[in-house]
Amino acid sequence: MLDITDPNAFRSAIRMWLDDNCPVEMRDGQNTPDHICWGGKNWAYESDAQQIWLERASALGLTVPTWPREYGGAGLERTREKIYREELARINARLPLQSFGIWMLGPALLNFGTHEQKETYLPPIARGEIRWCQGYSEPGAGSDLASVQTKCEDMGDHWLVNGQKIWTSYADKADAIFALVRTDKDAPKHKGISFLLIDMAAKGVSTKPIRLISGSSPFCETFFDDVKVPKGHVVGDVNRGWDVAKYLLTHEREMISGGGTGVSGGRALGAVIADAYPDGLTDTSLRAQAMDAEIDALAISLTIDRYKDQSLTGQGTGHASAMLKYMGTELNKTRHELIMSANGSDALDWDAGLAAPWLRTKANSIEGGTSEVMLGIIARRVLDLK
Amino acid sequence: MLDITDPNAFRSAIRMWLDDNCPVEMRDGQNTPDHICWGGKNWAYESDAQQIWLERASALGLTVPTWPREYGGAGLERTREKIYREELARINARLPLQSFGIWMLGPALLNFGTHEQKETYLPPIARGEIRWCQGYSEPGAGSDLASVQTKCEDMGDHWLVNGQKIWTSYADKADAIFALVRTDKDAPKHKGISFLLIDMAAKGVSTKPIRLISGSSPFCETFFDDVKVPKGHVVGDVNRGWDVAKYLLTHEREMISGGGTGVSGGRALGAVIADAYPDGLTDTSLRAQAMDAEIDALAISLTIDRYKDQSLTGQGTGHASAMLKYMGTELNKTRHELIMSANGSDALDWDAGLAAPWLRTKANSIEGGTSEVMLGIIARRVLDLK
Amino acid sequence: MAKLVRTEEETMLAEMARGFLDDAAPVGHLRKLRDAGEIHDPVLWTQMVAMGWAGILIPEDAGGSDMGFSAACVLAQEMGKTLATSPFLSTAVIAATALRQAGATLAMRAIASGQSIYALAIDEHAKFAPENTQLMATADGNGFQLNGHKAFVVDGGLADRVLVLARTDGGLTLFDIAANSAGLTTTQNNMIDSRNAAALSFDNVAATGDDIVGTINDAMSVLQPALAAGQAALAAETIGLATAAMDMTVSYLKERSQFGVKISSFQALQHRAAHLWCETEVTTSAVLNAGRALDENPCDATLAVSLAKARAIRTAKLAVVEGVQMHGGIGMTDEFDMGFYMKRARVAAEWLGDYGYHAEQIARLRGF
Amino acid sequence: MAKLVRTEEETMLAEMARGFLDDAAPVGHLRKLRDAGEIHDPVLWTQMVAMGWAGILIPEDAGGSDMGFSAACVLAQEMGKTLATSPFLSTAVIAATALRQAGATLAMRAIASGQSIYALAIDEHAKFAPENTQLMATADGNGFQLNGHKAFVVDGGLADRVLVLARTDGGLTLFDIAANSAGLTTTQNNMIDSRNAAALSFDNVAATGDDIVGTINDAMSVLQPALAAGQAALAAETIGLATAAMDMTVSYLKERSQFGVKISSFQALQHRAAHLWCETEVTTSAVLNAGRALDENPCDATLAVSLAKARAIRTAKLAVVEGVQMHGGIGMTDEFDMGFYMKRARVAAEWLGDYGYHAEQIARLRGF
Repeated sequence: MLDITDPNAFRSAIRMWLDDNCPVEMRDGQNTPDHICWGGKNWAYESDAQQIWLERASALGLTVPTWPREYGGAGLERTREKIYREELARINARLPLQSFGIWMLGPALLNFGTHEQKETYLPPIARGEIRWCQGYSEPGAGSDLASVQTKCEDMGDHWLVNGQKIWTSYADKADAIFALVRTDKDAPKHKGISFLLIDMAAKGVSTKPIRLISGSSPFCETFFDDVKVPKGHVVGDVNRGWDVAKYLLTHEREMISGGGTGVSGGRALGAVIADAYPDGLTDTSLRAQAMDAEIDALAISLTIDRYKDQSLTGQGTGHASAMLKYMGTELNKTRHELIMSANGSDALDWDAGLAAPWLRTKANSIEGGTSEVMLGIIARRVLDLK
Repeated sequence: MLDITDPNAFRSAIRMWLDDNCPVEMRDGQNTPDHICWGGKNWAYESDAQQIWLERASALGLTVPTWPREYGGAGLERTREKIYREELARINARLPLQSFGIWMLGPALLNFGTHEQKETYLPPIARGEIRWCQGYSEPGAGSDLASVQTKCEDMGDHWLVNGQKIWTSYADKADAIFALVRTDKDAPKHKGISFLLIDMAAKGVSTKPIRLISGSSPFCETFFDDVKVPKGHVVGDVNRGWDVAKYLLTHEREMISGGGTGVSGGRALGAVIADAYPDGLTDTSLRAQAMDAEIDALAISLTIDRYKDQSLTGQGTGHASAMLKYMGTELNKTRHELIMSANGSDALDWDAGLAAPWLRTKANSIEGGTSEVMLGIIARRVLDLK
Repeated sequence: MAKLVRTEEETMLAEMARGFLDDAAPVGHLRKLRDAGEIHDPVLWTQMVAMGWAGILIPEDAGGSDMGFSAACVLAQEMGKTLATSPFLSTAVIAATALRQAGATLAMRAIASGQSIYALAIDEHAKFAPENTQLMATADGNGFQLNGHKAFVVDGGLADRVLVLARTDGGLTLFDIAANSAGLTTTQNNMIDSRNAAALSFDNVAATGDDIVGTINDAMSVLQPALAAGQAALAAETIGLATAAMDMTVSYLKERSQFGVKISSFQALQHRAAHLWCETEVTTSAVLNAGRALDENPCDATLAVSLAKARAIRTAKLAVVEGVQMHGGIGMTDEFDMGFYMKRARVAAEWLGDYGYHAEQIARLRGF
Repeated sequence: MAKLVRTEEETMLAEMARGFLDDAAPVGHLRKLRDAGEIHDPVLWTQMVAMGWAGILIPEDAGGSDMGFSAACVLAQEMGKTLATSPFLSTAVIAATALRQAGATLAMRAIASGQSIYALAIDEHAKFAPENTQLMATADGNGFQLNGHKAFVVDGGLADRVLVLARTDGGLTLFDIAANSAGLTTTQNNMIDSRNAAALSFDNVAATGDDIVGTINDAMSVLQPALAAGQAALAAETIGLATAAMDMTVSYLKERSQFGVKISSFQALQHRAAHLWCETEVTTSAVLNAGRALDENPCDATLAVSLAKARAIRTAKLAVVEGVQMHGGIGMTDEFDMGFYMKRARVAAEWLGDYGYHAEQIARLRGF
């Protein structure tokens, strides 16, 4: 099936394959964090169907459709990947696997890894056998990701890591972490950083969950206390880890920005309002704000489509990811403010389930590069203001 | 009457005096630029009543109620001044005289002038005999008022002035100008400026009106070409003119900021909307924006009152003028946008008289210190952010 | 009207309150209550009563200090700064004003002495809309039977007595009933701001004519000023919390370095902080004015009160949103106090009428 | 749906148009017309006709090039950038679409050949509200008598023919009448954007059944797609002017020094400029999408078209307000072009439905 190049024929083949292979229970469109299949050594499948779906998809490389087949992918170029995703959406299928390995480490390895690293790390990611987490931020660094303090000393036959990371999502559940560490403390800030792979089970690694204003969170603090790491675990050149990190930040931004449109993830604001006010929303102020937000949501969603279409036609999209990250996350905050308002005092009870997502959106414009950082990037790189 | 210190007795006396002395034609509340009595050598009175009103008020010093009596004022302290203004407002009286001399040069002279300068210049201002204009800005300087290039050379027995000013309101109608000039080109920017009084009839002074996007304007460019000025015409110390200028900027801001509240000057937005939509404004978006703006207008108006009350009780108001300038002018822009919207296509005709004021408001947040400058002042001086 | 500057008496009251609250009820106090699963600190309230706060709107002959609405707003504003949690608004402001309008001396005395804690049961749905009250008080012999439900009854879980707005034959009537009346079921809500609110269910709850506050079918003449007082005090609390959140943020900007410089040097942040300060200044005037207008005539202060409430909601929202954003990641952690401010601001935005409600009042009074 | 990227053909069309307009109709051209008291440049329009722009939405067998709505929006967007003034929207977009829906080949041929300039007479009051049309077309023998007035008829002062929306016995009917018909009085307005609009007064203006566009009492089936096309093209023109105003502003920030440094180094201005750029990017998508939706089905593109129009109004307003403010004093002078952009943006914001109108359409279609 993966060898079919004609788009229409490929679509038919995928459709048939999905018919046969995607379990009915996995066709409920549930791609929220609670229902994601993250994989990993200690993964507890939600259901047999979840396990079967992962096995069948990964057997064909369809957990990572664009990765080369030799590394566990399906080797699809963008046109056929899009068809595959459209067919998944058509039957409302869950994604068979999602992970930081797929979103971030994989792309980093594909671009910067050695052949051996790719062979070692990519297939287990594709099969959902190893769950990775990301270790960039450090306490007190904030937007200044390059201010890495975690010390990584060259001990001849191994690296010795000491330091602390913060905002490592699911560090307490991950099997391994890809982290930025400082391998040269005398070099200029951006020049002494390396991109290191560390086993979370290694001696000296510990984690502590972070409670957010929205309640418990997947975030952790992660501590490295004299952790030994094999020499070969650096991705890219030693002291050039910032290049890898920069490349990945773009990916992260694209992930976060989709939230506000009501297309990827949340429901459209219009629908939420219509539910809360079956006879029509008459409050002038709230209705006007909801209109504005709905207009923005629709237009931002079209912009995501436009950029995708531009990529497909080979046109660059400039610093589109910074723009979408900024506009998408700001909209998402507005949208949840309005959902809270629309539900009035009903929403003020934690048990109504609206407050935690509302509070959580406040982090959207901070994580993965703050709105201020995004505006700075656009000002400098798009508008050449400096 | 001016010797009565008891507030209630003073109020009765003023009320009686106004009854007897303020001509009925001057009780129409028309304090718009078209109806202001500016005074000056070439002043053409709108009516006999305008002239009589000026003469009667200035005879008692009531054109400049707080100035000392020896300089043509009425010597009222704030409490009685407020009573006088309240009584003027009660009968809807026009102000007998308004001018840059009253608003700006007078306060500057009172603070920085010599006794001789005060005696020479203040009484003619109070009587409306000399009309002054202000020469601060220069082409290309923008918010950086201290970047004064107009050259003022010490020629022993006189100053020699060469250079150009811009945004000099009514320069073509004024008898004299108070201007910032550079008397020391080698000193640091703020240290080589002097505050100079120049006769507009002097040889070498010329003006050219500026057309704005809102139409013809009172603004001019003013040119100085080898203009000779007597040595005694510097206010304050030579090279310390920036102190005078800074002091006056505060006054200017207070003048401009009142515009948006619908209290001083324009009509309240609510009244404008009610006129345009006698059956109620149902457009959700416009109505919501009008509500927001009306709320802001009322609250800013109360803030002006609060600061006045604070001054009366001797409490400082910090950098209140920067705040009111910023909030007032931004609101005024919003207010006129809404007036344009409320009147739809009717407002798009110049002859409807709405477009020129709308466009003119766009300058409010530029003149007298831009909104950005105001925010910078507040950040530094109030919040100590640097 | 009185001057829009705090009197010396008010300034002293504010300083006293600040001293007490910083010590007895800082944000950490609310955090401790929350972590302990508590919604109320009776000791704190007893201290407030002892200082005369419970009786601030009650005549001296009923045991109060009768200091007026502006003074009550001064206290509320200080309480907002530290997010002090107490039944002050429900009891000392709203209930006391309603009972005073009705001349209910005994009930007022119970408030002033700390004997009674009151809650106001008015909302029935997600939005404030007293005129849509459906809870029925059906005449039954010499008394009434109350049936229906109430939502978002602030302090409903700790009150001894409840003021209930009910529909009677010829209009709306306000009843003053015991919280433990037979047939009255109270369900605690799990509120985001860690304070107390409850849902109340009325199943044939008995009331007598003596339980009516004011006159039958004319609830609004006692309730309207009480609501106005509550709204003004809540606006004061809200501007208090907004300025405190702003102060925390401005301090943080001065402490924090990034990219090798203090983030207070970033112009974009400076301008946003300055804008926020301007907004708080303007709202402060509106709040002060609401107190003054109520002191002048509590039955004719709607414009002033709605203006204060609307501005306070908007300003506090800006303050907490900018607060979290400018703090960055740590602003999002529960360990940091900003989240408490954000949650309280959200609750205050809904209680006693949201922004849209008050904006409508203003538009109506301004003729459009 | 077709891709949200310009096709090669569209890109070429845009480049061609840009080359032509930069040369033949830069902002200075509008300024010259204004200073000369002119509202129209017949030579410019003749050139546009010669390039096939008048017939861009007209079938080939009626002399047009039939390039579709997206292509028309491409042209409008370029015209917006230089504020080119021509009857393109009224004639080549709105009238051509209405006449095409009605199969009026002769009339379309007259447009494509440049023989006819059309204006649409639809508004009667300050706001766009076709359904409230009061102008009466009373049956009179075999024909009709038109009585009433129309306001804000864009290009009404230079049009040969006018499409008039009138109320007939059973609904609304669209008439195509000569601008010089007896009883039709045209009053030029003194428009702020220096383009042409007029008030029309109808005093027993005669029309026949042949003058009806489409079917009697069913104006909307021909007019609705024509309005949608006009709204989309106007949105395109508006985003064109917004991006041009932004580009001027960004260039100015890089040129201008103050306090000894380039003002482009001020972070607060950088962030505002970046925000503006983001807004233009998002609106550009909505405009592109409106053209695509019209090409797919001009009778079912309301959501896409209103979205484009609403976003374009908001974005252009931001662009010109920020443009004047960031230019400082010189932005306020007539000598500088920014004022022309601000004025055009204001007119575009009102024509064919303002922000509130289109926002309502969207809310309705989104179910709230």
